[in-house]
Amino acid sequence: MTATELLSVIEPDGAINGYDPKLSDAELMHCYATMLRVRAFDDTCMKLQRSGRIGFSIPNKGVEATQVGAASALKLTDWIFPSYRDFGMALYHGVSPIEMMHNMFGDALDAAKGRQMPVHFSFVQPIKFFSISSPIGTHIIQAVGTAYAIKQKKEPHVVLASFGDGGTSSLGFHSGMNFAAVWKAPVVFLCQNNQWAISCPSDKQTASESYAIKAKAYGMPGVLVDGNDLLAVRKATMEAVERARKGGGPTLIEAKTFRMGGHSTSDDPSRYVPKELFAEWEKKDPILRFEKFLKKRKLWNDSTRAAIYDAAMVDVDKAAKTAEATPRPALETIFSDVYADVPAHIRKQGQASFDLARRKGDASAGDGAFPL
Amino acid sequence: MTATELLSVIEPDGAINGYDPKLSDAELMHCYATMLRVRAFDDTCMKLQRSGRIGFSIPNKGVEATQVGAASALKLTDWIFPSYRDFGMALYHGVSPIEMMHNMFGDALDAAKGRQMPVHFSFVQPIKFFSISSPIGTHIIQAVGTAYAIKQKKEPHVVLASFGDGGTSSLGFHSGMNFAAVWKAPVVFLCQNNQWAISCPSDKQTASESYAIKAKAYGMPGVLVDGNDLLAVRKATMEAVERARKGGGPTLIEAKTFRMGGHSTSDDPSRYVPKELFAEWEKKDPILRFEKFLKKRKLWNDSTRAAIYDAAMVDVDKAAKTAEATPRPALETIFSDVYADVPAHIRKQGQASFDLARRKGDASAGDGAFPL
Amino acid sequence: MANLTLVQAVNDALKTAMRTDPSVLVFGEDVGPKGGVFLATDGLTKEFGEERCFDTPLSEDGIVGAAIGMAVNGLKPVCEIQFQDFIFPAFDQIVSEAAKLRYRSGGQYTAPMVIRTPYGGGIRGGLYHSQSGEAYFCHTPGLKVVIPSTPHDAKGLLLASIDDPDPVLFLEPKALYRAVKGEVPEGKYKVDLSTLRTVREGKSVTVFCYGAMVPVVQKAAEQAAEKGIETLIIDLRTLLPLDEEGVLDAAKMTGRVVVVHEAPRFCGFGAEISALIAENAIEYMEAPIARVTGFDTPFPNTLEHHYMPDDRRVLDAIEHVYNY
Amino acid sequence: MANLTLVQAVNDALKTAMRTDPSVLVFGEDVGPKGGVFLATDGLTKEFGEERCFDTPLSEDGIVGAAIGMAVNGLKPVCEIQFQDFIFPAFDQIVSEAAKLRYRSGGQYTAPMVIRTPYGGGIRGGLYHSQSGEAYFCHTPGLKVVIPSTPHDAKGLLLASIDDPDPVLFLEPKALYRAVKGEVPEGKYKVDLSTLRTVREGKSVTVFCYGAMVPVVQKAAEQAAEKGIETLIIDLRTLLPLDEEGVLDAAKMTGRVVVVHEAPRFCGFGAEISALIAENAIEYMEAPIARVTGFDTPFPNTLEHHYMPDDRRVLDAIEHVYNY
Ligand SMILES: Cc1ncc(C[n+]2csc(CCOP(=O)(O)OP(=O)(O)O)c2C)c(N)n1
Ligand SMILES: Cc1ncc(C[n+]2csc(CCOP(=O)(O)OP(=O)(O)O)c2C)c(N)n1
Ligand SMILES: [Mg+2]
Ligand SMILES: [Mg+2]
Repeated sequence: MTATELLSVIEPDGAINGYDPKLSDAELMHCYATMLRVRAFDDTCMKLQRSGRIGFSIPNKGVEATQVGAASALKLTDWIFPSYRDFGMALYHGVSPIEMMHNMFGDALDAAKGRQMPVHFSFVQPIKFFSISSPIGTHIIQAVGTAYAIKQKKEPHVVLASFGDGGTSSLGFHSGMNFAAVWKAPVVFLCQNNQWAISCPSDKQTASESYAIKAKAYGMPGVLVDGNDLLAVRKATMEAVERARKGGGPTLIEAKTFRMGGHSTSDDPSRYVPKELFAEWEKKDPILRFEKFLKKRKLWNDSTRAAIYDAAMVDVDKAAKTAEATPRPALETIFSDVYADVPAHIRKQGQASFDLARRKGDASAGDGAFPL
Repeated sequence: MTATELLSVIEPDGAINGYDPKLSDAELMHCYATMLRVRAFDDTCMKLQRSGRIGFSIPNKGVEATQVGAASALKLTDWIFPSYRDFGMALYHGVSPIEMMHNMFGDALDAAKGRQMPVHFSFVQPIKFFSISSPIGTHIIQAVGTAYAIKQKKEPHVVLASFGDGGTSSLGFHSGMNFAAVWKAPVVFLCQNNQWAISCPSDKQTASESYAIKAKAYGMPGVLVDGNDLLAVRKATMEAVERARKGGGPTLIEAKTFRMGGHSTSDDPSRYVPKELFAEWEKKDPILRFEKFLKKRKLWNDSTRAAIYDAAMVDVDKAAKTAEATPRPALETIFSDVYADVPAHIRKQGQASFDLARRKGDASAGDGAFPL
Repeated sequence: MANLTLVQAVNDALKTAMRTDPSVLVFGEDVGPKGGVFLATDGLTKEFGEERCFDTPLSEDGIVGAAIGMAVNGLKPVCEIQFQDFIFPAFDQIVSEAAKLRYRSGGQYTAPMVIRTPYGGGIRGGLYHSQSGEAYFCHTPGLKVVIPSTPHDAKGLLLASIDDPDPVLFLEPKALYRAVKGEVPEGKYKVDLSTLRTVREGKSVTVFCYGAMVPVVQKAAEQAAEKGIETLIIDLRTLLPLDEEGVLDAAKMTGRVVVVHEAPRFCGFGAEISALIAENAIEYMEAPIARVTGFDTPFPNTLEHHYMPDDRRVLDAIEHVYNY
Repeated sequence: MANLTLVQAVNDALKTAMRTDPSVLVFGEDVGPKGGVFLATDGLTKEFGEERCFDTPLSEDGIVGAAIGMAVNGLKPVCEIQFQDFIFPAFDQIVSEAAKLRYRSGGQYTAPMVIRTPYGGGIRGGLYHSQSGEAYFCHTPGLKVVIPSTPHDAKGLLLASIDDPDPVLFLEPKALYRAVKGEVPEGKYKVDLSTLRTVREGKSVTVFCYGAMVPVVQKAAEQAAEKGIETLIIDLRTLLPLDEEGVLDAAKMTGRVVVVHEAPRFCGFGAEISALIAENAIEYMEAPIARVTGFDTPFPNTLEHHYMPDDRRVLDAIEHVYNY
């Protein structure tokens, strides 16, 4: 594994040439099913957004293998510091579509109480899936702090910090990579290079040979893997995770993949992505790739995909309906959780606001269209 | 030249094995004299600080060759974005000790009108020596912006951005290196690795193999040179400058040297620097090193150093006396230069202040001891 | 004259500046081929080429830091921060560097530049796509802070900012980008910085506001008028340096003052307006100086319409100070 | 009881906390073997080992960002920013992250941590070793902002901050580090956050101040007393969340108010105090609410003694509101 040569595992014909993923058939199928569930969730959110029922979503088409392959290398006692595009990792570890849908609708049952935009998830179980922030890169150095605490407490856990190609230009990447290496913190950095930061292509993001090679600047191993190859991502992540667990310090993994659509529901990629690229990468679809491997293992036939996807759609659909029928968060949620206790001045503002709502009725909600 | 093997030019016996510095004897002697003038300036400031006549200084002992070697590769039409330890570069290009002393005393004739701490110089001629800022690293990305403008205006100039080992951890380093490489901007990054960031040693600053290797993360050449070898620094800088001038983009140079004293007049290095290190590096003194070379060239004999140093001391001493006798900046200087024009609210505050001084006399000045 | 939305007026200003001054250039995240996430820079790369309008790596520190260096060397950078919420990585470059360069160098080096960025709520952007951070910047001597509320002012103030010898933070009310339309003169014209705009004349109560709050206050003023309360509405436009005399005059005119902004109340810009009046015109005041602001909490998502000041709240405050 | 300087009291607080709670750790630039540039962390590495008190790379973003992650995972980081002037690279981590984490995660994740940093002028530090940035942070819901002015409070407030469930910015008046000395109890005790301290009783004029301005105001009050003006001095101590009722009570007590701080006036913390009073107690005011502050310029070096409020300026303001 190197920082500039792409590691692949699954061959075009589905063979994996002696690599042992150390996953049972059921586990392999869970990986596969998770990718399809990501796609089902995506497709549903897209429709919900187009019909104005939710304000915004971030599609994952094309990058599912990276998320699931990486997540598969973690235990439930590990930590994930995700980016907004990483809910496949949550799904893999057992977060349910309904929990996610409450966030997409920002309703009263959303774990974050409807305070964040859609796709800004936060879960504490079954795995620690750290509260997603919009500012790019801030979580990378935070993940390192959490990893330092793990080391200090002599726990056997690791932290996965995931971010995009654009994220490598952020401040949190620079301080995070540097601190992690100096501290030999048990953290794995996963750069999901989907080749775009909204509309900015990689050659405008950096002049380096690869993203993985940036590891050199910090004195840690850097590995470039085929992000559309679930097992390649798993292999690299597993090695990095094991090294971290043993006290060997951090690793930077670049998973090279391609964003098969817009940055978000508000983005029109035809303004900047050459059409041919979509056609080229369509052929490299990570789900197709994994199916070839499963087929070779005799775990897959022509009806497998539809069966799983359709079941997932039923689940997600039900979740969407439930969430849509859930009321908005109470007015009180504006004023709580700013501090552990509500200070007097915030309490007063809340009371004035409840009073006004009582006297003058609800404020008007607007259409909530999100432009990005 | 590589990012991990130390480039040296001057051999222990003073030989330079075929390297042609392309400097006349007079120019070589100017390099030498500048190093001695830096030392004279340093020694004087040290004394002025100890006797309470100035508040603060930043010594350069041990790092003179890096500054002068790098400066020697620039033309007067180029730009320097210096750190606070770089006044050797200004001296090399003809800034006079008296101009510098006005800054050390923060008096009425200081170019910066006594607003900044000592050693925070700013000159626009004979060379553009950009206004030094205290926050570490902010000037690195600014230098890149200036270089972009050079490119845009199709000027034949280059920018030298100089910073310390500690500076590589800053935000401005990360964004500066990245933007410069993407933009192929005509800028040379000089990391003066004097092995300490105040009390933080290099192994707590980064885990990378060298500082020069950080260039890999940005896709630019990185070069490690012996910072106590003026000609090695010159060689590397010259090559980088020539590449930049030709449109070849940026270079990162690490000059490895050693800070032969405290971080500043407020610092006590005995709390954290092992004594042996001083002894070890004393032997590698950059001035001694260059003298061997000069001697081999028959430009130097046993009385050369004293003659030049003593003359420099006379100059610097005179400068100090002149500056000390110069009055403080006028009260008006507090209120001007915030904007191009003084806005009404600042004018009002100024008038109230003049009025108070008239009614109640001068404010009391305190002892001005600086603790860092 | 053309009838433009506010974001079109911004676009028009950029084109006008770039056409008349070859040293003006525009950069930031996604401002190139995509034309910016709000299309404020639409068509610039096409008309002026990649060297004058281009995308940068994802680093606000880099964008502003590079802009400073360009300005120092004679270009006129007009950079964009995609959302004001993402300006904080550049806070050091703005507050420590751009704002202080002229002062610390005794005027030897200066950084005339513009940082444009959309601010404010109303698009269901939650915590990080809705903030109004003007107060963070207004506490920074050396900086100018400008916020337009109409297409006409957006163009005229932006052109004035680009010509200004000092660094200007130009905050654009994203809620108004497409919500307001108005006549905008062709070609170059400037609206002077540090001048107030009287939005509505009135003798009963003075309301100070800016940006996206201006139409909200107008709506409340109409309702107040029905009750016989005549509201003098002042659009501050340039928050720093502020036309303090103008503010005091307008406050004295009615003796009853309400200040409105979206940002949290505590240490918000409204506090400065109140303090200014309490320091220089308190004897004219016939009622408490009221503030209608965002709450002292982060910006919520689903309930943003309760968080942001609306006509209900503004009217309530107008009535309160009127009836005091 | 020991007679300690303010910086010794800080050191004592850190040692006390680290002795009683193994999850407390201290890090930052030069806080290890060197003991901090002001010696606030002197002896900590020696007593508690490198794992609990250590130097970091030169990145404030890294220091604060890592502290957040540590706090999220159960440690109690007390990190140091060498000078408040250098906190701005961490502004994003403080304002966007530490302050908003509890809110945005619905209380699932929190970041109880302390950021200590020396602030203020008086050491001939010029633009970048002298600033008072409290107002930048006080506009940030989710953060607490604390400033002690005596050794007793320094220890008690710092221990309270370390135990606090929310992120606290602890600003230490460096001008007082060695200039004040006082009795400090041994072992652990806490001074509650959000409580004011009455420094001096008086019925003529109320002066609000904090940090290094407290002794300056005391000096002016003594001179005022000679002229028969009795000054009520309030040390705010916790700026956010502020004891607003306490402020209003103290203001009403005299009806004449002066607010004093070192930071620039425009949008400074003093504006909030004035605005609070103008909004809730204006009918008690018998004079303008005066502010004595640093000027609206960067912080100069040679002339810093003219820039910083001194007893001359404070007395002038006291007399002004008294004689109004
Ligand atoms: C600090 C900051 N600047 C700008 C943005 C706006 N923004 C949101 S996503 C994005 C691109 C991120 O690209 P990348 O890191 O490659 O992740 P991807 O979306 O491709 O997964 C930008 C610029 C932001 N969220 N934060
Ligand atoms: C952003 C910032 N943080 C902290 C400081 C305080 N400080 C001044 S110099 C210094 C060390 C710099 O080390 P290095 O970059 O190696 O330069 P050197 O002094 O060794 O030349 C520090 C931490 C600062 N000036 N700016
Ligand atoms: Mg990407
Ligand atoms: Mg150094």
